[in-house]
Amino acid sequence: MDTAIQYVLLAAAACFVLGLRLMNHPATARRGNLLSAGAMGVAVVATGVVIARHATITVTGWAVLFAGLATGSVAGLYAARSVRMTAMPQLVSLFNAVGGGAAALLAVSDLIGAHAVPVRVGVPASIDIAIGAVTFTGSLLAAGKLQGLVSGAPIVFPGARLVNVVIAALTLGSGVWLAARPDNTVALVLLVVGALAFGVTMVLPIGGADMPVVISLLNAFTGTAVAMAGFVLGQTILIIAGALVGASGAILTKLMADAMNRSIANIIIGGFGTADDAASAEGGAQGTVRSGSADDVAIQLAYANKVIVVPGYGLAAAQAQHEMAGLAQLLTGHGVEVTYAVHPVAGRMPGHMNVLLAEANVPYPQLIEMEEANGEFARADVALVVGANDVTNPAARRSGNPISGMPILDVDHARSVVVIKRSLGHGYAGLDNELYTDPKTTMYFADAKQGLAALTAAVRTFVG
Amino acid sequence: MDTAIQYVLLAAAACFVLGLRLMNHPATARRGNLLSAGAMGVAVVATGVVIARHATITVTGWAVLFAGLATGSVAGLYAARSVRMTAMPQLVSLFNAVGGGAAALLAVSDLIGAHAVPVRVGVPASIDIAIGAVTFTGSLLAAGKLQGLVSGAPIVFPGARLVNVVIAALTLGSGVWLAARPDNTVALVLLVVGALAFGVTMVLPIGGADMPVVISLLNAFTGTAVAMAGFVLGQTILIIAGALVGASGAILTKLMADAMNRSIANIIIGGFGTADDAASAEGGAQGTVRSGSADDVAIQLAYANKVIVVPGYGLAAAQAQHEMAGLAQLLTGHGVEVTYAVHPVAGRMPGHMNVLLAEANVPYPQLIEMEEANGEFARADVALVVGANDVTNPAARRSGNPISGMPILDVDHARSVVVIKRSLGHGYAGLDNELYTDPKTTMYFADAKQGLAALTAAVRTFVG
Amino acid sequence: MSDLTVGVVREETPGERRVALVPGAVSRLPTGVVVQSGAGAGAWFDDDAYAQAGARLASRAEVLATADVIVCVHPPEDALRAGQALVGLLQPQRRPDAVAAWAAAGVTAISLDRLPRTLSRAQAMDALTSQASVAGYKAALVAATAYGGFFPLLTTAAGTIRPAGVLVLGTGVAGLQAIGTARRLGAVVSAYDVRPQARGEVESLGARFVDLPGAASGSGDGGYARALTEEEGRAQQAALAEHIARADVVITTAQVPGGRPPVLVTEDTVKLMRAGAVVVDLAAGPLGGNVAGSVPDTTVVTDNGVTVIGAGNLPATMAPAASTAYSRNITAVLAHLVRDGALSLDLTDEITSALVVTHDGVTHDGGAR
Amino acid sequence: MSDLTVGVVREETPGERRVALVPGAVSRLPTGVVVQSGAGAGAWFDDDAYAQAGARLASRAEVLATADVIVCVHPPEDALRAGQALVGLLQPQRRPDAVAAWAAAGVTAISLDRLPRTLSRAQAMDALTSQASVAGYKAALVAATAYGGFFPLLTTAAGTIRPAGVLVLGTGVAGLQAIGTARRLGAVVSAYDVRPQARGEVESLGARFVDLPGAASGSGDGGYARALTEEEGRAQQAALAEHIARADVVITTAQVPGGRPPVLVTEDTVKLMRAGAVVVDLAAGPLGGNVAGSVPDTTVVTDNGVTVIGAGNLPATMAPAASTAYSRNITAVLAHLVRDGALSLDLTDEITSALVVTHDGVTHDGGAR
Amino acid sequence: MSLDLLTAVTIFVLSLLVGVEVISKVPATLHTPLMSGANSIHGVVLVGAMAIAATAHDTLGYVLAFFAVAFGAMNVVGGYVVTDRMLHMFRGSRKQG
Amino acid sequence: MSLDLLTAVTIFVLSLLVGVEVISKVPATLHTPLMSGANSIHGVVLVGAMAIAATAHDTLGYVLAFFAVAFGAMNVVGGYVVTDRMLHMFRGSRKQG
Ligand SMILES: NC(=O)c1ccc[n+]([C@@H]2O[C@H](COP(=O)([O-])OP(=O)(O)OC[C@H]3O[C@@H](n4cnc5c(N)ncnc54)[C@H](OP(=O)(O)O)[C@@H]3O)[C@@H](O)[C@H]2O)c1
Ligand SMILES: NC(=O)c1ccc[n+]([C@@H]2O[C@H](COP(=O)([O-])OP(=O)(O)OC[C@H]3O[C@@H](n4cnc5c(N)ncnc54)[C@H](OP(=O)(O)O)[C@@H]3O)[C@@H](O)[C@H]2O)c1
Ligand SMILES: NC(=O)c1ccc[n+]([C@@H]2O[C@H](COP(=O)([O-])OP(=O)(O)OC[C@H]3O[C@@H](n4cnc5c(N)ncnc54)[C@H](O)[C@@H]3O)[C@@H](O)[C@H]2O)c1
Ligand SMILES: NC(=O)c1ccc[n+]([C@@H]2O[C@H](COP(=O)([O-])OP(=O)(O)OC[C@H]3O[C@@H](n4cnc5c(N)ncnc54)[C@H](O)[C@@H]3O)[C@@H](O)[C@H]2O)c1
Repeated sequence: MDTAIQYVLLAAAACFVLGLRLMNHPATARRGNLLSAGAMGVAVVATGVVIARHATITVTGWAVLFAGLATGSVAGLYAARSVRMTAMPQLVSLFNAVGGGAAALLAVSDLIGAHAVPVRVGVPASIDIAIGAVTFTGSLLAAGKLQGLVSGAPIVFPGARLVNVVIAALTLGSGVWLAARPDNTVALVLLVVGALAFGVTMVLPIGGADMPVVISLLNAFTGTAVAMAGFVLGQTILIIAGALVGASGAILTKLMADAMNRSIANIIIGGFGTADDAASAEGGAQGTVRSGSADDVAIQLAYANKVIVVPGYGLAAAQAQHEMAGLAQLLTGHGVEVTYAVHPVAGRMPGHMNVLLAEANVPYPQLIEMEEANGEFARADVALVVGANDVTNPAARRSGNPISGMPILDVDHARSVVVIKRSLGHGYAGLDNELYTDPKTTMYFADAKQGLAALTAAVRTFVG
Repeated sequence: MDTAIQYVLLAAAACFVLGLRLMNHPATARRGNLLSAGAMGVAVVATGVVIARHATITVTGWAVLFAGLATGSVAGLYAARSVRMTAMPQLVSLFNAVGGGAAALLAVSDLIGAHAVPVRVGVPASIDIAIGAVTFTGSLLAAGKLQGLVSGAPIVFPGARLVNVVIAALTLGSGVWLAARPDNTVALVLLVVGALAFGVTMVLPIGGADMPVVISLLNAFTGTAVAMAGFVLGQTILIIAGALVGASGAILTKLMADAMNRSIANIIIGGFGTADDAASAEGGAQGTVRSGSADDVAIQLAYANKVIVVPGYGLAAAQAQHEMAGLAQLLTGHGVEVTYAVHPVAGRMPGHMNVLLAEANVPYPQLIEMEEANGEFARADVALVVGANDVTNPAARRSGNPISGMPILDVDHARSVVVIKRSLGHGYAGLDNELYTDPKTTMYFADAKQGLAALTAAVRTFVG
Repeated sequence: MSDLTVGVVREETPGERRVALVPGAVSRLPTGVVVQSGAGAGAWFDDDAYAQAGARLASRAEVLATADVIVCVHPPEDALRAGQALVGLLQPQRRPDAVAAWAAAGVTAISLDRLPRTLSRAQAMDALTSQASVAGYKAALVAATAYGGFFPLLTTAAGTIRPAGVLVLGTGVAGLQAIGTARRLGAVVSAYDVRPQARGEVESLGARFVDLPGAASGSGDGGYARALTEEEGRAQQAALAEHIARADVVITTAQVPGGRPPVLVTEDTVKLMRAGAVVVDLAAGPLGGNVAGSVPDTTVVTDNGVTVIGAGNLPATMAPAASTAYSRNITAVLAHLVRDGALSLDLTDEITSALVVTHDGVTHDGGAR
Repeated sequence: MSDLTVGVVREETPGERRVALVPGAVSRLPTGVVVQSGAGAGAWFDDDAYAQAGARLASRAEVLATADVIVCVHPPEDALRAGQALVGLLQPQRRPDAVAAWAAAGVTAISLDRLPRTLSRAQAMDALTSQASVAGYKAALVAATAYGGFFPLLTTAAGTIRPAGVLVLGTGVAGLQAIGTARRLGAVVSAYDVRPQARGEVESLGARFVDLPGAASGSGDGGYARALTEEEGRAQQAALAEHIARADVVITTAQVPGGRPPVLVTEDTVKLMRAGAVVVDLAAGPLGGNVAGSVPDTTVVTDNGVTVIGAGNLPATMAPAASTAYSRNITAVLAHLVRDGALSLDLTDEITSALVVTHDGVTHDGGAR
Repeated sequence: MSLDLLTAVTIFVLSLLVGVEVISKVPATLHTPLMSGANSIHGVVLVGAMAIAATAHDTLGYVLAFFAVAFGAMNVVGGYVVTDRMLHMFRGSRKQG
Repeated sequence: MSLDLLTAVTIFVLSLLVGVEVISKVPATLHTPLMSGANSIHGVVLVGAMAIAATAHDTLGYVLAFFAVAFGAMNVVGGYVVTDRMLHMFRGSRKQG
């Protein structure tokens, strides 16, 4: 029976892998998560059965167990359901914190309760406690930063670097000590305190923009801690699942950092000193600009039903008409309805966009005029603005500027707006464009030719 | 020390995984193979050390060991080095056969030498012997078919199906028997004989065109057998490496079958009865035609230095000019030199190809005339013929046919030729084209528009 | 609401086939429309079409008598009465006498060529742009038709035909349109303009911008070029010569506001050109053109076999398209000026103040240009 | 090896500006070349150019006297001497008298229009194709220039301009070239031909093929169409009418070998067309054309405002390009016929036997056509 | 539940390899959900926490066990639910490819 | 080398998972080399064969051991060498991407 349950646990572990695998693709991600959750449920029940069968558990033990389960579940459920979409990352960080905390507690409890702990358990226990505790405070702090409870700016105080080194050394030292002498309570306490402090000092100097990467890294940490807990408790499923998360989390962290053009080392080490400048690409005084990667835009396009392209002078300047037509063709081939909304004065000569799109052999029926387009934006999932600026500038609806009164393309009526241009630079009329700070808008900063090529490649990975 | 060696073996196993991973990409494949080979060397030496340390081995044992090592190595090395490129698949099959044989021998030898074998080893031993033996004869036969020693055509004799069922039942029965009674020599002999026979009857009815898939499948079989041998001998590295090959081999087999538009079940089950028709797409009387997939062609293009495109009427008929230009641009962007050789009478009106390529905005300098092109083909890695036929037909060099004396594009002077068209159908002049049976030529059967799009996507995965 | 009557007269200028208002635009006007019989004939719009669109047909005299607003391309010579308005491409700086007469007569003269063109909301009224657009397209066609070779590259059994080299000088609206059209036909196009921002616009059409190392660059007000000094002009001519000599086809469109068009192609330069080459001078007019020796509305073949086409009024040769676009501009102007069924000129408005040439006896200089 | 002398005379046919041999082709000939002074002037090739290329310049009489082979576009009226050869587009079936005269005089007459055109190796000699190619390209330009609207779609501040609808009837070499050129300019092109294989060719240029449900289909020999019966012809005309009526521009190129061109656009059909529409009839010639009422080399405007352009000899209007291609064809023919410095006519050769009209006093009918 | 170190390390290494391989080229939009999904998986620490609770026998043990179990449960339940919510937005994925 | 069944199965399953994940979208041209490479890896059976040789003590044992070792060695040596030869043709891979 026990062996059977071990096989069940093994199967659950295999399902975790499968679940993660499915989560790599948008179309199967949800199924993957459900599979993983189901496997977790099975694992918990199976463990319950084992506990019940062995019957070494006290009544208080049962009470504690169920109280803990109930408390944790309710808290988790409530938090997960009530959180706003935008606050999810910090919640994940919070869950990660408690996971790391739990992993540390396991080792602590094992060491405390142990009588003659074999030395070789000391090493994983020590690692478990160190990593778990660092993760606990680090993740809490990261969540706090994202939530705005702690300032999102990198917090650096004089001598911070020294304090950091000292705490790190302390943690390391007590960790080695504990590994050697797993029954030494002083070492244990020192390690716990040191690691908790290090979690704080590690995350404190890192800026808010880098938090997602940090959270992902801490997530990989927790995985490792859990695997170590598995060593301590001799539980295979903890080792498998922990190592799985440790490794996949590390890879994921790398991917995330790459996507943000950051290196992990830069983020962590850079944290100790320089302020971070990731946010400097963001808008000036008037509001925040959300910029996205080719992948982000590609997924929006690939899963849209209707896309309206708004070409402008930038498309011509980049001579990107063929890339544009190629992307549109790719999307059309996968059932996305793509049309081009041509503004009467887009470009620099009458009919500029027509000449351009004709060169790329865009069929005439795909071109729609301004009036018609303005009726259709409301039904569009994405308005894809490529190198256009003035012709989409809502400032035209106000008086007192060079484009006042000019009819514009109402791209802001679309469900979402993607703008491809190289910068927040001005168009012909020399005006700021408040479209770029619209919360619906994603800026994709790129030369139109290169950007569209990258986008096409990215879309292909989704629809391919 | 022994434990240390176990860790070394674990590291070797991890290197196998890494090696396979590297082998997924053309650029790193060779490194992957070397890593894997290195790990294998380490594993063998480590095992040698263990044997020497335990010192239970007899002198004869040593002699046998070294004799075996020498014989096998020399044979393997000689065969691998002397084989012609085209005969490599059958050699792989041969190596697979001996691998499967060795796995079966392990279990046999263990069972024979064993005194009180615990029953639970019986199951893996039985599986090991069954699979190993099937693989042994099956792979040998597959190699023989490919080499032409045995007819490549599906061999079916009256009552074949019945014989097969009987042998399968016999093998299965004796397998179960042996699993239950691992010390029963009769069961052992029956199983060995049955499985060897089944290997033959399984592969015999399968046609030569499907052999690569069958070999890959048998490869996965051997992996599984080796893993089972690991169970029997309690050797972790055998379990890991065997399971690794078993699973990756199965996936690979699926990929291969997909690439050939076949299903594995079809191949194996279809083998028992229907003749296979994969070869019917091949040329008529005059010679054999080699056809390739988008991936095959893409890799040639992606790793070429110089590609000359030969457009013809088919490109116009498919209106594939934009796809063509897109592919060329992609290649150019990755350092491949791409030019278009325009034959004076390609298409159906003077300047047809010019009109077409201008529409796709191919810059004039990329177009070269026939005379110039004919001087350049010798330096081209790939001549990519898209929907052209007559203008490349070497029949023009002979007299007595409608195109005799017409100057043609000497695509056959290029290092390799890829022809994209829908079939072996004729062009305007209604002639067979012997270019298609040239050993240098790969036919990529597709509508030009769809084919070029698929090719572009495929190239992108290589040059990414 | 149609207290106001808009009158359309037949254009009298020789060779002019356009009409200021096409039948399709009649219903877009919130006013009554009276059209001189036969006014649209040159552009293939017959009287029936006007009648069907809701216009009243009348004799010229009647139109001039009844209309409150006369719309035209070129201003009619006829005397107008006080309070009447005249809307068209009046070219006031070239007609000081007419302007004086309108002022004296109390006519409100509104000239579309005074529009502040860089103002985005004024673009629908921009007749200079719409007509230049037609001219540029047609210039490329005229050049291709006059040229004895192919524009595109063609590889044929009878040899490979090299593509034509087309050089466009002056890349305003007309120049850009000529570039686009010549490129469509497959020519290898290069272009030059004196305004620095022209480079990007030329390249955005896939053409090559010609660098003239020695030559001055000059932007003026309102997106226009400034007139070059004589010395600058000569340097430019010299620098252009070699490029022109290499070209198979040259299309010139350079203008400076108010002044005479700059001479870009001198007689000597024409002599350097190949026999069979074609030059189309869109600037050719009474004040001269960009090409020395070009004669308006005339094709001249030089001794060395160069065909020089003076094409100052190409929009007239595409009367239907040009008139349709022009009507749109006219209706946009009227929509801007007409409030509650009457002409109301708000002279504090940027656009209105620029457009009005004479009003209530006063002559306005319209600020710029 | 140049025992042979090739002579080039000036074309006398009115309006013909082509020349049978351009200076660039002189050096490609392995023979001596003697050129009538001024022969190339119409195509902008001056005597100097010929002289530089190695040709001898002479008077017409001298050329006719000294040359062993006379190359021409249209056959000269001059009397030729026995043993002399004449190579050109002789159109023997339209000139029975001339053929008889050549035969009587012992002249070797070689006509390029008798070439077996589906033979791939003959393509370099195919003057009909090279000249039709020029004509088709030019036809699209002529139509675009005559048409009062834009060919392409343009979205501008002064309204959106719809693209022109161009219908091409007869999609041989000229028709296909016209389709390609009109498409380049941005028109929406549809086309029709009586040969069923034309559909694929039309579609391969991105144009729409017009289906005529009622009409007969007819391929003849040698890739040509057959002449339709009178009844079939009428059915075709009727079926085409609605498509023609909808078109802004119609370009017709239909020919049947030897016969008079089929009438595709009847007078009634022209009446259905819009004012401002343009019809270009490439088949217009002495035997009539594809359009009822088209006059060769003349532009007629019908009462309902349709411009009908009879354009039977467009290659002459692109003399430089047409002559260059034609020279290539001529040199290919001579390369085929000249062996070791002498004309050697191997009448068993498929091409030679087809080309020869008269030789040694015998008249050949050339098999097909 | 005996587990010698070699075996434990073997399993650990193999699981690491699986973890490395299982993440392919993921679209950036899936980064956060995927991280969240992985986060839920290490909630398996709950299983260990339950084992601790089963062997606890003094107050300190109970307290530690309580927190460990509560933390673990929160990680598991909250993690899966929040991941599911994030993935809700991909519901629109009705494409064939 | 004691190995209880559960552990063996655990390792087996994990290795299977690794095997499944390690093959990504491979170009068809690499199918054969990859198969050949995998084929070499199961040549690790040689390690088992060596162990058999080490415990053999009678003629039958020696014969079996000899064949097992020879087969295994052939699989390993031949496999890696032939794979390397196949991959030789990708030497031209000088692209950056
Ligand atoms: N159509 C006409 O006849 C005509 C004639 C003259 C003037 N205009 C005026 O021109 C304007 C046309 O509006 P529009 O929206 O088409 O253009 P726009 O307002 O001038 O904006 C063009 C935008 O394209 C971006 N861009 C430039 N090069 C690029 C490249 N290589 N890749 C990607 N983006 C690039 C620029 O932003 P970044 O620098 O950030 O990339 C710029 O903001 C109107 O104001 C109109 O009044 C029109
Ligand atoms: N240029 C001229 O002026 C002119 C005029 C008339 C005739 N010709 C003659 O036409 C011929 C031209 O030679 P060519 O090599 O260009 O063409 P071709 O010899 O006619 O061959 C075209 C090939 O394209 C393939 N094809 C057709 N549709 C396709 C599609 N959708 N996708 C992919 N392939 C497609 C066909 O093979 P599948 O059916 O197998 O796909 C066919 O074999 C010469 O014989 C020439 O003499 C030329
Ligand atoms: N909405 C708008 O903002 C809008 C609309 C239309 C035009 N415009 C702008 O108005 C300006 C004028 O356009 P236009 O077509 O009426 O110009 P134009 O007719 O006055 O002149 C034609 C071109 O000739 C050029 N030129 C003058 N002198 C030259 C010289 N010596 N050498 C070479 N080139 C010379 C000018 O720079 C101009 O580009 C342009 O900048 C155009 O972009 C703006
Ligand atoms: N190398 C070669 O094989 C080669 C080279 C050039 C041309 N060709 C072929 O030669 C043929 C003749 O070409 P051409 O341009 O000299 O033809 P053509 O000048 O004789 O006739 C022009 C076109 O008119 C069409 N036509 C005739 N009667 C018609 C009717 N009643 N209605 C509609 N259309 C009608 C014909 O089908 C033809 O396509 C074509 O098939 C062409 O493809 C072959």
